[in-house]
Amino acid sequence: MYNADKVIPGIIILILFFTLPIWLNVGRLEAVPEVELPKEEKKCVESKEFMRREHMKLLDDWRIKVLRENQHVYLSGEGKNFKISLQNTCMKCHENKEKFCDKCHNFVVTHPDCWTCHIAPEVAKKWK
Amino acid sequence: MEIKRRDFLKILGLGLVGSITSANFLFRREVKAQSYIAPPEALKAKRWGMVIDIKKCVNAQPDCKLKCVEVCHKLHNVPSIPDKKKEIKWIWEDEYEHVFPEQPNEFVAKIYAHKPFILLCNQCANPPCVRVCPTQATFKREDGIVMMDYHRCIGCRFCMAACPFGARSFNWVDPRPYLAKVNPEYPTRTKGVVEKCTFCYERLAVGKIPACVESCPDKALIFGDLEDEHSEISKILKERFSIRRKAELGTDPSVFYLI
Amino acid sequence: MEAGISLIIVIGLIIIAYIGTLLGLQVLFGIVIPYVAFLILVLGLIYRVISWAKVPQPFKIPTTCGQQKSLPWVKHSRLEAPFTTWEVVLRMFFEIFLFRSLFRNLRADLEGRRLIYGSAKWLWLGAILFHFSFFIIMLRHIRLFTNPVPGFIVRLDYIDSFFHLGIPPIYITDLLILAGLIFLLLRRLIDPKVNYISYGSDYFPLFLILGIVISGVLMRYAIKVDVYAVKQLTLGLATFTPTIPKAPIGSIFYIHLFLVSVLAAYFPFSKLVHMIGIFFSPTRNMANNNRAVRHVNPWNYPVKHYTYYEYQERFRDKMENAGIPIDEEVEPEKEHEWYSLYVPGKEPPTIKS
Amino acid sequence: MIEKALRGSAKYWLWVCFLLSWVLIGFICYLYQLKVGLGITGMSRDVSWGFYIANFTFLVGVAASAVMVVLPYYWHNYKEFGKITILGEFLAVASVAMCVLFILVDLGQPMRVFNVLRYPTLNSIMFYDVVVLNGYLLLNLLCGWTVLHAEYKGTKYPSWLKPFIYLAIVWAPSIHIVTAFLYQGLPGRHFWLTAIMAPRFLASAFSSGPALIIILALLLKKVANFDAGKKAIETLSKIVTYAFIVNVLFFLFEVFTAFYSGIPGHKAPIQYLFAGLHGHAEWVPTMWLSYILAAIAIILLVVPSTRKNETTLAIACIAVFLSCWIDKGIGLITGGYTPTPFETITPYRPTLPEIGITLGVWAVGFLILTILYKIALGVKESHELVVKMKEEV
Amino acid sequence: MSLPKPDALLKDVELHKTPERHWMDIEPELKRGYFLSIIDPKVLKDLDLPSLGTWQPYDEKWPLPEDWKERIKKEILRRMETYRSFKLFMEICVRCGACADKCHFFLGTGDPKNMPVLRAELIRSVIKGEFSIFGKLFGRFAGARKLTEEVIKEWFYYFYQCTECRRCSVFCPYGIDTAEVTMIMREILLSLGIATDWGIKPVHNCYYIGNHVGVPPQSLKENLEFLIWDFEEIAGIQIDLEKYLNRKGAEILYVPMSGDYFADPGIYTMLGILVLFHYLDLDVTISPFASEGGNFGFFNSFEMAKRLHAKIYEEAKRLKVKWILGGECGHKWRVWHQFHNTWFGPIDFLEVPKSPITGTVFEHAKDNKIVHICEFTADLIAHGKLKLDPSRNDHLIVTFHDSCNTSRAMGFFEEPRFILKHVCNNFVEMPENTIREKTFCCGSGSGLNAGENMEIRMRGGFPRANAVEYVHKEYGVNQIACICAIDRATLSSLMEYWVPEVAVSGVHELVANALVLEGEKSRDVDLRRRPLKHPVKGVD
Repeated sequence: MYNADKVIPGIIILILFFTLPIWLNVGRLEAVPEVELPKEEKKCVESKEFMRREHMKLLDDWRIKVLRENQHVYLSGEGKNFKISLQNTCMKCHENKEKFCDKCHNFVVTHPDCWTCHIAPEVAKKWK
Repeated sequence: MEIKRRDFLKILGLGLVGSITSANFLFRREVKAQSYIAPPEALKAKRWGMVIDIKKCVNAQPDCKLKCVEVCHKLHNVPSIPDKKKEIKWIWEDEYEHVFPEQPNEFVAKIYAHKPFILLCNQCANPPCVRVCPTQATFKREDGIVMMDYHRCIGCRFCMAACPFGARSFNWVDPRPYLAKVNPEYPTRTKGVVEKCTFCYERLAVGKIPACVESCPDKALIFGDLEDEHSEISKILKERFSIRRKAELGTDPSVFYLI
Repeated sequence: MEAGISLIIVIGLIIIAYIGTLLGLQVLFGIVIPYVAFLILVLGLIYRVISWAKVPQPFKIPTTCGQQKSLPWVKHSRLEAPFTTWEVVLRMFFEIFLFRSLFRNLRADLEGRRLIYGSAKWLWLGAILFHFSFFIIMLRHIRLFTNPVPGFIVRLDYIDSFFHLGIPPIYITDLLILAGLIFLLLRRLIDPKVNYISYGSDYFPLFLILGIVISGVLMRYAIKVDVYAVKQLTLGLATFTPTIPKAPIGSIFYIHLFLVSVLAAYFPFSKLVHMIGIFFSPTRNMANNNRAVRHVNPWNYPVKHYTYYEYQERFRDKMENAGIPIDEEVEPEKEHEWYSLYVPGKEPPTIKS
Repeated sequence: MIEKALRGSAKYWLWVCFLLSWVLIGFICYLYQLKVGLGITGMSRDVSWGFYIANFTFLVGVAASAVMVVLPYYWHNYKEFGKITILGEFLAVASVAMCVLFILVDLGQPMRVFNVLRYPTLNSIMFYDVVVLNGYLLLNLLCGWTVLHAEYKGTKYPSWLKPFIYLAIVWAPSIHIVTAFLYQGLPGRHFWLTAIMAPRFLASAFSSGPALIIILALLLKKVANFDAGKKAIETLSKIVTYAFIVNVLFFLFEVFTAFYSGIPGHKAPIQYLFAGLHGHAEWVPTMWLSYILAAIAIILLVVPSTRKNETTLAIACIAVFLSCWIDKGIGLITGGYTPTPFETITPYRPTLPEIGITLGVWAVGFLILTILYKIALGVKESHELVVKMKEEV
Repeated sequence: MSLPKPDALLKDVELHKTPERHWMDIEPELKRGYFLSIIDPKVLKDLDLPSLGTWQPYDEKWPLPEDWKERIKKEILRRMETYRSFKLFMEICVRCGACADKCHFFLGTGDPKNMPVLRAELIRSVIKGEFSIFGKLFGRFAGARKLTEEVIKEWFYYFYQCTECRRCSVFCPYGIDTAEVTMIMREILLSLGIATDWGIKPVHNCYYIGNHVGVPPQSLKENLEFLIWDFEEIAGIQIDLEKYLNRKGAEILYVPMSGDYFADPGIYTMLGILVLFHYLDLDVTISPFASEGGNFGFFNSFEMAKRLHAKIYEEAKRLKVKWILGGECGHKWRVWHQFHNTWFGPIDFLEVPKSPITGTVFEHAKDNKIVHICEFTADLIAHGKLKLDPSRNDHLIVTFHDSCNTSRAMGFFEEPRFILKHVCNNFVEMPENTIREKTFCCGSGSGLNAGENMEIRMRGGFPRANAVEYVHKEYGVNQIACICAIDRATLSSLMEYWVPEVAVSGVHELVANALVLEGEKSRDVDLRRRPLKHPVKGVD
């Protein structure tokens, strides 16, 4: 092999680059977080699968309906009625944002900006 | 070359159409019977309006200590920012000459000199703020309420320039540090959006009248449907003389002052 | 034609992945194939690197695009005719990260009897858009392979989704890479010259990457998947504890992952190795200091040549008559060892590195 | 062609670095604003637009003024403007870019800026302003760049460009008329509610813009060895003269209307700006400075000998530029918001970070301008093939 | 020469249209005027090179040996194992098309196979088709094809329509250098015995006589004497030729090019250099044996290039000089600059070049000990060692042609320009996209400057001529200076065809024109007896 002085470091850099995630995990890897589900309620407004995929879309639809169309009640796929409100409906069951929302959102890195306006239950509690 | 390319485009087109249709077929989402309704207990009107009985109000003020303002701001998490320039107000008081500057009337002024008048968004029927908003973040509902969609507001403040009543406030900074107490049932606002009174649309939805009206111990605020002849508000307006702020600007305010 | 076939192949790949998930082959498409593809990618690239490194570069042949370093008062163009290693590194940096040579591009037109040269930087722009977006998107995907996600990835993700367009907010690089890819594709289709030189193997990676991007974009904005489950899978892959999460993930994810795997496996054996190859390009990675620093060719071999002695003997009379000095000291050269590529039995020793 | 901006003298790079350092300062200030909110500015509940929008309004005018060189050249085939046209077009590009940036930094929620396009609102003048401004930016970039590229190639510009050039000419006034409509259509802002706002905007634009082009042309003559032509400068200075006189006249008409009618609402802003009201006189010296500069400019411009003298012409143009900037920038915005709807006065003064961001945006604009001009002059230079002997040792 | 008129020549050139058929389906049509004839086998034999006997390219069937395929494949593989450049260039091209319209042959013919990418594809496709599994599997879809006799014809046709100018390499994002590919492909063709008459004859001459044109030592001397007599008649100054020829122990070995003592207008450059030597009284010698700096071997194979170049190395040794000075030549400088000390180094019997006049040490040439005459002269001018009167060139409006090899393989731009700026008052550059690293080849480099392929030469030279035509029309340019011997020969015919009003010269002809010599007599003509604008007042 020629130019080994440059090629071998190059190969090492190449390998390091492609295996970057492994190195970034070294010494700091944490277990996959489990979200804290409501204790009393077993069923969300829609199925678990649906909610996991589409909850943001649903919340966005809710906002439009309430704010812009004055429709304050959601009729779920199972025919149940829910008052549309993040703070007063969702968070009544999921009573801790940090243990529910943030766990997952931090895990997959999404930056929803709900909580700059909406008040998480634990934040409301701590308010002087 | 030409023919070849045309052939190719055909294939490409077919491929694209094919893949799109197949994608639709393959990934069709489970259809859900979702629907939205307005709650039956909601209050409905063709045009919501408010009357402020100035005499009652002025006379009662030494005792009521502007309960309407306190209740509204507390309920809606309106911060109290000490810097006047960055203030946020949904409902507040000011003197006659500032409330009706276009009607300088020495004599009226004498009666009401330095007496507090209640101010809030006029919920105009012809609102300039709605006209100028570039994103429909401010819009007029069917029931006449001029609504704010804080999720859509880009913070351009064109509405503030357009509003002749100074009814709109802008969140120059994050309001939360200025909130002593918080109503956990209602959100705050984020920095960089405009806000104002919305006639308690969230209370109307559950069959309640606006908080300021409800809280006034002297019933100086009357709320109702202006287009319903039998409503209390229509009757009063038919009976008594009322004025509106800067009516000459043609914005057609829905807030009336009984003199 | 080639483009059509490439498209059909990519569609075929999509169908394979889809059928695979329908048949419940999640383990195959979610774990086995990605691992194999990744292994092929890394080993393949190393193989490629070594295959190039094993071949010597016999001569120092930089292409100089600017003034050489010569007399002290002549302004030397450090980037265009690098003299030192450091200058070469700079030149390579600009070449690899900013596509400097493409930036120079021109377009020639024949107008009557006049040749005119126009500036032609669209290719540069398209290439920059595509490559940089691709790079950032790759970095962003680290969020799915690390836990906790490093701060700089979180920040990158935040900046990339700065504009709140849609739920979740659209990534700027998603738009840019689509713009870049579509430009590169259209250029291949529409520009007669580029169309003429394009093979199926030129369209295939374009369609493949386009397929990856579109499936990725769809997954984020239209056909939503359970990102939590996705990350369970991807993090499992990165930590060598692969599992298929209990919560089902939509087929679109497996299609995306399969296309990525195909790209990874295809990468080292296609023109896409230009990513590594550029580092080896002798016209760019060598210094223009030939006259100052000798370059050694490992297979340099002695050649047969005519000697002055033979020459002088041949022309001795003529030279003497013409009054050209004759060199009496010169002696006939003893038989010197020489090789030739062209004479049987005299071939130069084979090169072994 | 862009590569021409990447090669330059030490002075050129020094200037670029200077601008870049201001861009950086502005950017840091902006990050601060992004973090804290617009509260870092001097704006208030009552004066809810300030320095940013003031500069925006002024720069729309500068942008629109490109038409003053483009129109005579393309429409009337006025050959003298041949060399200066590209300066006008690129000035428009830089100005509109600054306008867009000023709007962006003025937004409370810049990340949502695309909402304007997602929810196009035909009743909002702001929507039209976004459309015309960006359209104008693209038109000028297209026309300027294509014509320059043709020059680079040594050919005539392609014929498909003609309609775009004419469109750009018609488009130019529209950007300023629409911007005037932003203001003049608002009820309850006496100072703005005037039909003469649009013409006033145009008059100030057609004086301040060409004045800047003259200044730039004279500057380029000094630093870049580029001569726009004596005739071109003369014609342009006449345009400045007439437009500026009209601009001042329009203001005087406003003064007449307000004070002869005696309507308090109409008088109040002018009183506040020029004499002070209710004990507030924050902007009185600045406004008078504007009109003193205007007077100086008019004298220098009207007298032929001073108009033709490059030094006095430059002074006059600087005076015009500054006078318009104060009058149309600060004067217009604070005048519109003062007195408030409650007939009170809330004074406005820009804060340091606000000024920092503003300077940053101006620096971006000048950087764009520098780069575009460098390219334009570079292309022109590349056709000058005679090598001049220079002592190089 | 049955060449069409200039305006008619380009009628069929379409730069933005491509043929209907796939390029692999288009068999090469060997057009007369585009290719060179095949060399006599005897000459090949003299040089120990393989031969296919007596035949010509237009013969229906080429006399390829039975095992030709195996031999070609072996030769390709051998080069894939010895040239990283070749291996890499075969593997990383993405066909982005940036090079397409950069080649002067493409611009002059519109033939897509003259796009550098397709030219390389001619071999790349065979490598894929013969050696790669992917290529064998997917065939044309992957850009692969089989090796056939037609392919060999195509190679011969198109690799002799490349002048190894490296312009494409400047624009290629990976620096793929078609010159490298062409050189290797010509080697591979040569390994079968396919070589051109015009390419090999000069090699033979150079090998056995000392220079391409086959000027024997006595004629070399006569030619130079003639030049000197002529100069004496014009300027009244006698140059002593004796001390420059084959003298041992001189400080410097000067290596000229045969073109410079063989034909107009090169001879004036040679004269210019002799005048300069005389002016400086330089301790320099010229070897008749190494009287050729240029290297036609380079156009046939690397090995042949080395075989020819060896004599310069040997002569420097024999003559016991301190360093070597090279004349104005193009590809010679490619060889000297990029290959010389790789082949023969370390060259420790010479000293680091140092100008005896100014004392300047040429640090950048410290290892291979070779200095370009323009570097040498520019240094003299910079130190004020030459008394120059640029007005003596006032009858000329000069432009400068950058030669491909000095430009793109050496980075040689400023030195000749510096000289020109000092020796003439009227210096005009050609348009920026046709000079310096973007310069266009004369169209006849790399052994193509024959008479039989005049059409392709005129087409290939068109971009260069077109730029000259532009400055001729706009600025009245009437002289094009260059620093390449092939240029001086080929640009003359190119100009004659495209822009007849423009003459060709070397830089040092202009230097000598402007040089104020001690004891010169009055004259009103320049070195080539063209009337001067301002007659020179001498000391007569």
